[in-house]
Amino acid sequence: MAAIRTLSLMIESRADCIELIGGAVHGVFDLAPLPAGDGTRLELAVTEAINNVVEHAYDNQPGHRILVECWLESDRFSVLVCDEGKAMEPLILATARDFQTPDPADPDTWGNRGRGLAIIQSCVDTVEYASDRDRGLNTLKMSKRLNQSVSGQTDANAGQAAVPSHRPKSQADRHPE
Amino acid sequence: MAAIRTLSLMIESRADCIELIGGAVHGVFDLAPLPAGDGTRLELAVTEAINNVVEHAYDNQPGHRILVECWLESDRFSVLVCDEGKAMEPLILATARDFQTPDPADPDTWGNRGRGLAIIQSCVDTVEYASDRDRGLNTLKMSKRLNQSVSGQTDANAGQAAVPSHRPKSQADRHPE
Amino acid sequence: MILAHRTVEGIDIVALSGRLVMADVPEVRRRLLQIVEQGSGKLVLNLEGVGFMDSSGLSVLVSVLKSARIKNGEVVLLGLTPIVRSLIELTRLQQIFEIFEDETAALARLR
Amino acid sequence: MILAHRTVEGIDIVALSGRLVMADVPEVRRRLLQIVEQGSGKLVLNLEGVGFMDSSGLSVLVSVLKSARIKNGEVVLLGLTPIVRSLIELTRLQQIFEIFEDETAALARLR
Ligand SMILES: Nc1ncnc2c1ncn2[C@@H]1O[C@H](COP(=O)(O)OP(=O)(O)O)[C@@H](O)[C@H]1O
Ligand SMILES: Nc1ncnc2c1ncn2[C@@H]1O[C@H](COP(=O)(O)OP(=O)(O)O)[C@@H](O)[C@H]1O
Repeated sequence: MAAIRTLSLMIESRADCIELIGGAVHGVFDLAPLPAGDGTRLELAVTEAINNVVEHAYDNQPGHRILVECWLESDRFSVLVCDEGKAMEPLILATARDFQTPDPADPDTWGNRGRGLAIIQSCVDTVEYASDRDRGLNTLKMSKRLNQSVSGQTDANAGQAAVPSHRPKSQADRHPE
Repeated sequence: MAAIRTLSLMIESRADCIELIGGAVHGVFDLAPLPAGDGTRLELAVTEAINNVVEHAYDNQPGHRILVECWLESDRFSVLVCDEGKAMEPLILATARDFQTPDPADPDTWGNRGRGLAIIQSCVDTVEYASDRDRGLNTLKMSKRLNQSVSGQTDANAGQAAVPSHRPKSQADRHPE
Repeated sequence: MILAHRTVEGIDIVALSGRLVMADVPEVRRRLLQIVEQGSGKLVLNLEGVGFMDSSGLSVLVSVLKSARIKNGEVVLLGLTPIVRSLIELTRLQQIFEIFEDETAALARLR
Repeated sequence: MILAHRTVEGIDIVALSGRLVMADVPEVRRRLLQIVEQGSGKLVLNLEGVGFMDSSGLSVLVSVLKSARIKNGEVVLLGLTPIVRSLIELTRLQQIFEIFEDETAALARLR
């Protein structure tokens, strides 16, 4: 009964920093002997989630924090992407899988947008979104089941204290809602 | 002139969490097309540094924070490992390369300890240690030169605000000095 | 992201390599649109060296196809890595892009 | 960390695979010391499957060698991956461990 293991990560809301989180999550995933493609798909899901935060939650403005937590359990790998920006409209996530099939004859259906959430949903097993208006914190939680264990192998660290959190405090000034 | 890119990471002071940082740093390093062995050597240096924090700065006690920052520049990859625990004695780092060569005839020279800092020094180009007693924060900084660029390729993100910091505030109660 | 460009019998061949993600999009889009604009509009995009791509990279492919079609050109894709192939299949973009394994076949299609 | 144990003509052969880092040390040390204690003290440690190791993993190797020597046994290493090889060379532990590429040679040494 290994304890859950948590890694917290943070970048600034800049497009050129997004891949640092993607690479880091991929690297953590690779600690476990799992099929190689799985790490890339998780990296893709996390990248799309952070692209959305940079573009939509923070309107492409640098200087804001993007916080990510990886939770490793023996049978599950979860990634939480948190922002202190504009919340996503309810229902968007629920309808994301229904995106338009492009019609070769009609370039208007080819679209440049609206693929990110569908990609996330196809790369992980569960996706949930929650917006805590009091704290001004939005969280997208993605979770992937694991076939093999990635948890620690020894009992040397049983009975830990709670994991310290560096989740941001509410910052109402950055939260237009 | 790409801006420096920063990734901040945090784990709890638990042996089973150490590899989460090692894996993450390895994954970030792998974003750049560099020789594969280099990522493993950087992972080794970071692992040894965090082992030391868990064992020596925090005396194997869980519940404390270990903060790591990766700084990516076009020609350099730096990793800072920060703790709020017991500081390392001055001079230890300076003399770390002079560890004993084991004598096959004398098991007392085989030692079980004192290899971590020497390994770190062999895996990266520069190692510096600083202890800020006012803030109760110790920092080991490791830096590796890169032959190829790992920085962002576009100018789309020039002129950023300063990277927000989640370095811990001074926590004198955790700092016995 | 590295971009290598050559021209064979009026057909532009561009090989992308590295990662094609949001931070690279403005630069890569600009350079590909310029190649389409200045050339015949017939373009082979070799993605063999693209180890990672996200949906913003897909949007570049779509922009380039649109601008090629406007001048009666065509864009075909060559050499998809597993992650790029699954991205394209998931978003059903194989409906609008022809995909080849082999440069000779891709060039024959555009001649 | 996975540990596979078999015995050939009184010589213990243990294959480690996975990562050997500080979190694994108590368990792996305990199991290896038990094998040395209960067996002949002659041990081949196959490290072919060890993709990552740190200095705490080295300390396990040294402990096991010490306990084998106490009962006039010997520990030899087999199949070092690049990172394990550079760890051992850097810390000059090849002075006290014989290293083999081949199981037959390792067994011959201990017979
Ligand atoms: N993190 C987010 N914060 C706020 N709004 C979001 C967020 N993620 C997605 N959205 C909204 O959902 C829509 C669909 O997102 P997505 O499927 O990723 O496609 P795209 O980003 O290309 O528009 C976005 O246009 C935006 O309005
Ligand atoms: N982060 C640290 N904080 C406090 N003391 C440290 C730290 N790192 C190393 N030391 C001191 O330096 C010594 C040598 O460290 P090292 O070379 O890693 O070997 P080992 O950890 O096996 O003793 C340690 O025994 C400890 O006294």
